[in-house]
Amino acid sequence: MSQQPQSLSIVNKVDSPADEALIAARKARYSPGKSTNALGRYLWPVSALVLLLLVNLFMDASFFSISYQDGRLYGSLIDILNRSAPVALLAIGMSVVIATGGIDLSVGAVMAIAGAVCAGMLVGGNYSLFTVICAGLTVGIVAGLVNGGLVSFLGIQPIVATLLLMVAGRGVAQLINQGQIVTFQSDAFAFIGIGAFLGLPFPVWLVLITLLLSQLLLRRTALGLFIEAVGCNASASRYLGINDKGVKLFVYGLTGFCAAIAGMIATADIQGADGNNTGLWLELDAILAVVIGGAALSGGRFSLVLSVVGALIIQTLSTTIILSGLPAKFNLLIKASVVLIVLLLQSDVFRQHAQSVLKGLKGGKA
Amino acid sequence: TIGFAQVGSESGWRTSFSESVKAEAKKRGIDLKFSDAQQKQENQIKAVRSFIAQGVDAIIIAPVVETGWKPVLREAKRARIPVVIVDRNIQVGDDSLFVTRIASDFSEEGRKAAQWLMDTTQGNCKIVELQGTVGATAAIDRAQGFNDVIGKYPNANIVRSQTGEFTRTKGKEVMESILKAENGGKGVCALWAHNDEMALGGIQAIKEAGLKPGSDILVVSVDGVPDYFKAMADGDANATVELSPHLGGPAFDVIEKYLGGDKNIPKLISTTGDLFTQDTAAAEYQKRRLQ
Amino acid sequence: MSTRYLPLYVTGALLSLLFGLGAIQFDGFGSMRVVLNLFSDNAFLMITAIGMTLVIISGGIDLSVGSVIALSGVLCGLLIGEYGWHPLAAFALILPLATLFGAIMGMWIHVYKLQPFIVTLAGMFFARGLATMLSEESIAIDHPFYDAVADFGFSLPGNAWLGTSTLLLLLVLVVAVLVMHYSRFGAYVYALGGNHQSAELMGVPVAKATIGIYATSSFLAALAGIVFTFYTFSGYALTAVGTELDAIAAVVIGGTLLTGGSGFVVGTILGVLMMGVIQTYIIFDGSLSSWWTKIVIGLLLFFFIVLQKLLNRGRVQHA
Amino acid sequence: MQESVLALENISKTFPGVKALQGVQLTLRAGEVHALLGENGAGKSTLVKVMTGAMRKDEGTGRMCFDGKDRDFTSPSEAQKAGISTVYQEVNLLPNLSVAQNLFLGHEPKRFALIQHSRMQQQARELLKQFKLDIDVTAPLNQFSVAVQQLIAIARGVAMKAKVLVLDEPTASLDKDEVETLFGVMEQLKSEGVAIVFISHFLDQVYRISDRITVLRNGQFIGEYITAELPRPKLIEAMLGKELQAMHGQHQPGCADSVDAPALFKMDKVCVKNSIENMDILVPKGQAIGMAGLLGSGRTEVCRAIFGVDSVASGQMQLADAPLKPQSPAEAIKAGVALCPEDRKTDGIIGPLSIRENIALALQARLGWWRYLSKAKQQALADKYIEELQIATPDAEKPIGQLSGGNQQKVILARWLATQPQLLVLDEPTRGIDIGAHAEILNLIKRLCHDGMSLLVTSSELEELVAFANKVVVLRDRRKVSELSGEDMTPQHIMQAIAEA
Ligand SMILES: Nc1ncnc2c1ncn2[C@@H]1O[C@H](COP(=O)(O)OP(=O)(O)OP(=O)(O)O)[C@@H](O)[C@H]1O
Ligand SMILES: Nc1ncnc2c1ncn2[C@@H]1O[C@H](COP(=O)(O)OP(=O)(O)OP(=O)(O)O)[C@@H](O)[C@H]1O
Ligand SMILES: [Mg+2]
Ligand SMILES: [Mg+2]
Repeated sequence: MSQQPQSLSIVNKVDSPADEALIAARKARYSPGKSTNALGRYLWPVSALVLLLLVNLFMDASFFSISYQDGRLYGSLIDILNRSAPVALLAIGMSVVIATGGIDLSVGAVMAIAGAVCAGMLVGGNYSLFTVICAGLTVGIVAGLVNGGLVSFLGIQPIVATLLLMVAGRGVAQLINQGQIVTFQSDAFAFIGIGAFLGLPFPVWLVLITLLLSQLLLRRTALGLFIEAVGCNASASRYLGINDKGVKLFVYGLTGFCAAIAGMIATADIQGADGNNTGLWLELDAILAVVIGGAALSGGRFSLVLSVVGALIIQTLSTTIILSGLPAKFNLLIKASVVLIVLLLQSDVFRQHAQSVLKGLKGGKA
Repeated sequence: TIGFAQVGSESGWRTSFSESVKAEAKKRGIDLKFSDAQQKQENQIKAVRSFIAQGVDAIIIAPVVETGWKPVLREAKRARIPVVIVDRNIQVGDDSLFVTRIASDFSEEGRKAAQWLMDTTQGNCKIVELQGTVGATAAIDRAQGFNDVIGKYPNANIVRSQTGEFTRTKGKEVMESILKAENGGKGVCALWAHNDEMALGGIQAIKEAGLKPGSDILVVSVDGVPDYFKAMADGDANATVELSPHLGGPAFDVIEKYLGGDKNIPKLISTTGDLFTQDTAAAEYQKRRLQ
Repeated sequence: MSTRYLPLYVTGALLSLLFGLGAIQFDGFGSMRVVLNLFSDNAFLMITAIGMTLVIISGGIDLSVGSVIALSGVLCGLLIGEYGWHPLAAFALILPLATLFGAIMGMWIHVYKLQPFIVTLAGMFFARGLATMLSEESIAIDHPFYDAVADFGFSLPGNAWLGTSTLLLLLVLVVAVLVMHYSRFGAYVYALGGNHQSAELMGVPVAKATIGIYATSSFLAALAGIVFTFYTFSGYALTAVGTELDAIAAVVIGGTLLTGGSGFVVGTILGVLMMGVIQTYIIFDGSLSSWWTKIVIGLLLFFFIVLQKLLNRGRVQHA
Repeated sequence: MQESVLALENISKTFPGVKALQGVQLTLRAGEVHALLGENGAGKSTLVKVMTGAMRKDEGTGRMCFDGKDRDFTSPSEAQKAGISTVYQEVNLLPNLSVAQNLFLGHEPKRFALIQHSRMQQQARELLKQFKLDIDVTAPLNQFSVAVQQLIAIARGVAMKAKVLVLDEPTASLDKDEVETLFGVMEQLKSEGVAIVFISHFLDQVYRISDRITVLRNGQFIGEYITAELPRPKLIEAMLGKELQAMHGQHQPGCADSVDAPALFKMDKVCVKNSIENMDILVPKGQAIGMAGLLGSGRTEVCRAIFGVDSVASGQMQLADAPLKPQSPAEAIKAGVALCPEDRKTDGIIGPLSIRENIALALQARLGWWRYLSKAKQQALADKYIEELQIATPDAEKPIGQLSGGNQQKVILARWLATQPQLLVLDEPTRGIDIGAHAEILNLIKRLCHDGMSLLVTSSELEELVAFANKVVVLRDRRKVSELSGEDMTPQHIMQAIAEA
């Protein structure tokens, strides 16, 4: 451990040589920088993703090949990016909600509502694309704020508050189009789901833009810090003067917004709004993505990027299962195993166990 | 008063079915108690038991699954309430538990679809299959019927099969991956989907992969929803086995007859629909859109 | 002291209110039969939810219960329906297996410090996956024992029937109340939910307790699966999809805090009844379309949860 | 020499970035009170946790011998079963359970395998009588103040009838009377042959009760001494590694004691529902006012009312000539009030966040979410206070939850200093702070006064209050009973005012 003279000189109470020795002894006990492990947080989720991709490469040699056709990139990797877009968007919103110690089960239903509203407007009348998109986003934000209001002002537990909208929301989505799957013809709107820009599918751009903007909004202002503070200790945050209710309202609003974008992608993708099935069970995938990204459901630290990595892992897994050609009835078993492996990789205790077992094996051989 | 225990509203077809039953009841002046089970059998059984407690005159069940009806049907019988099963089949040892079944035969649908495909391709076909929800009777039996037929043609086989969960979104997503895995779809001769919704999703995926659905890859499925007729009219799809959602009329007929004292009713009224192809699609689409 | 039970009284009162409303509005609603139907129709859910209450009070969650119900049903179907085992022999195999399954989840949660939500989510995928792998099709169970069980029970006035599942449920309930309030294990469950770290420092055997809690939950879920086979005489891999959410909702409506540490098993029963009455109410009405059904369920739940909140405001609050 | 019940040898414990313990030893003999002393962060609590199985020592180091056998506990429950009962630093009880349940968790009285609640409550009442606590044992624990909880935790430790009782800073939030009661109980146990480990930063208490002292410094064993043979300056030198400039006795108020200093804050007949009544308090600009009183006398509640945590039912408050009616802490902070709360664990630290963030947060909350303090600014702020308050940590990025108790307290203090409030309310600011830092904080309070800040400070240590306060307000039963200043302001007088019926 090297001692920097500057760090000693700022200790103004140093006056005798004995004191200097004392401070040196005290410093020797600490090794700065070791206590934080930012890299470690990224290491395991990312390696899990890489591992999964390699498995695919093993199964199909052309897996990584990307070609350029009719103005867009084409290949399995691009597909994974494209297909993971809705879950990634949901995961972005979900990670902030989870950071406050909450959870949002209604995102799938909000997707359906936003999709139904957009589709209904596209079929029903002459609205400009801009109006349609704004309406979709507004509906999502309003739904999110309703959740947020129930959680922060009425003090209803998040899982129940959002469960209400999860149940009722699908009803609303179906009500909008009287239970029918409405199909619309609008190339402009369809572009959201199937268009391409600079070679990449448009949904991928939407994820990137949302990620970038939320990252700016949360990390270039104090919002991110406030969210983490509220999630770690709501009572202490109140004593700090943080408006915890406002923070909660905001995170649910943001989640609603993200869910609305995801809903529009899903709707544009099939050029139809299916109130019952759009985003069905995606809330679980989104939560899974956030947790695979290493976040604690009890609230606290969050990382949007890691949540998106989590979404990519989930999608890669689905693609892998399809590519593997195994019968569909094995899907869930494979999913369960992979989730467990990813989780174990993240557990310090497990890694220690594994290490000592490995050591034992080596020792045994030697 | 008649109680109607419906499965849910998971697809456009199901919604048309519910609406048609309601419309029919209104026309006949029947007081219909409608219950939506949200795809859960336990909810459906609860609904039936509530109908019994309420003392309705008859009960119509569109079962979620084939098994599991014995106890509740016995309860209905004890309460002397006639039960008519519609849409799907049920398995109970004792025929006397219900008045009749007005059911379509899923494996027959699969057979019809397969037969059409084999006739069209002279039995030379690499097929990809979009299955329904894993474990659903419709999925299992349609696959069964289909496979029975193509088993007779040595040059026809299913090269990939994955579940699209009966939805358009999943259908599209899965089809995309399948096309990738099958060398961009070259060499695939047909797509066989367990329902129209998945087929419609699959059609979009085929288009986006730069192929022409309906000619590069044939598309055949089951249900006959308006959107699919449109796709057939546009040449994007080839064939579908219709599954009529208008089951309300026959069911009410039977009940009226039974309550009128006529107990001589066949135990099975089969309703398996016809196979439609592109030839009549445009006309059929017009007809259905107006309904 | 009495304020502790206020949430229970409030939920009970709201329940009676809704029931009264239904009884006034519909013929046959206010009958013993409907009341007992509520119990027998929801027996499997109540048994599951009792296990879930334990888990939630301990500060955890168990998402695997729905799948375990299905798995236990499919195993029943296979063993009894296909291989011709005697039902009791099948149960004697299934229940310990399920307990082991829960114990393993508990062990993972404790030893590897993984989050319950995610471990049990994996458990949910696993159990459902196993069930579909064993049999995609639903298997009918036809056995004299089942007929005997179905016929066993007591007839009550008003065309009501007190059957095996309700009796079993009541037994589970009594045992659960005793365990939660009069046993050391119960005290540990509350302790873990209050503050995990403190509990550990106070000498609660955390490993044993955690494993025990999840094992119990899985055991009860498997028991619920068996009760469900009595209900349908069949085993099917797709039964009870989403039941974990129903169970969680019931637990929370019954006044248990999802953050753990407080709640009552009896409250959970009231929670299930509340949801059951809402459902029955909608069925008796019978005029709602599919989508309005969902919306009205949501609205009614919302209405009662908010009322519950407001009525519970009277409790002394301490920061 | 007496037989040793518990002997620890060469114990080491390393956390990422910190060598918390390096080859420490400790020998406990039956029937003695053994004080474990050292600065904040010296490693006392860590040693206790390693000893009782709450943490594992570094692999391959040291050994522990208990009751004549080599033992290595893997969990607190194991240690408890073996006969070591521990009251950890920070109250570690269960807020959701009743007092009685907390006291007897894990060894409830049973009959026919069922817990007997009534007997348990009866026993709980008797047990608490020893500690002169007469409370409703069926009420949930979170209804009681930190001090009461602390007593309950101790009572629980005592009730286990163990061979070794470990008390980690049990007196940090207790008043003189409770401390005396506790000591009475400890003497009793001692005579029964129980070995007691006692950790405290109050040297008076150490000299009053302990037989032997083990001193740790920087995670290292410095020495074991017989209390009676170790003069106080020597002890301090052993703890700090240097002599402590005598600072007691030099009573120098931070600023002019002048009567005509303008009032900055005024509380006028303030009542809060279920709590304080008709409270009048006046804090002049640039002065420090102390608040004294017994447990539950309402000191914390006064602080909470000022800070907008509890809403004022009647009466007025004024800050700098403007009415102060905060509905939430946020509003109070905007008006220029800061409160360093009593319950550090639940209302103070944000455990998983870093020291840097914990320090910056209050200022950031005051600035609003939009005006973000850049990381560099936060860093500078944190570094400044880490150095000024001598917070023992490898760097500012360490999560505050991993600091030693005293260092956490310093961080919380730093957080509020950073907001530069007009009125700084400190509720037990020196709880768990070592003597070196204690002196620093008292000096700091004086300096803040001198710089024109006004302070309202609660403390259970009367010597400390008179050392810096311009005036001491005495509370009893949630009312103000007396105000002392100048010559009258001595610990004796304050005690009198508190006790007078
Ligand atoms: N869980 C932990 N992770 C990392 N470092 C820790 C952890 N617990 C304690 N430390 C570090 O170990 C050192 C010793 O801490 P400890 O709590 O034992 O001090 P202490 O002597 O009890 O101080 P105090 O008088 O303030 O309570 C401190 O530097 C602290 O930051
Ligand atoms: N000895 C006691 N007996 C019963 N209740 C008590 C006792 N001490 C405190 N309480 C409860 O704790 C609550 C908090 O008291 P509060 O913290 O305001 O007191 P305080 O004067 O700040 O004392 P301290 O800070 O020393 O605990 C009070 O409302 C009271 O109900
Ligand atoms: Mg300590
Ligand atoms: Mg206080």
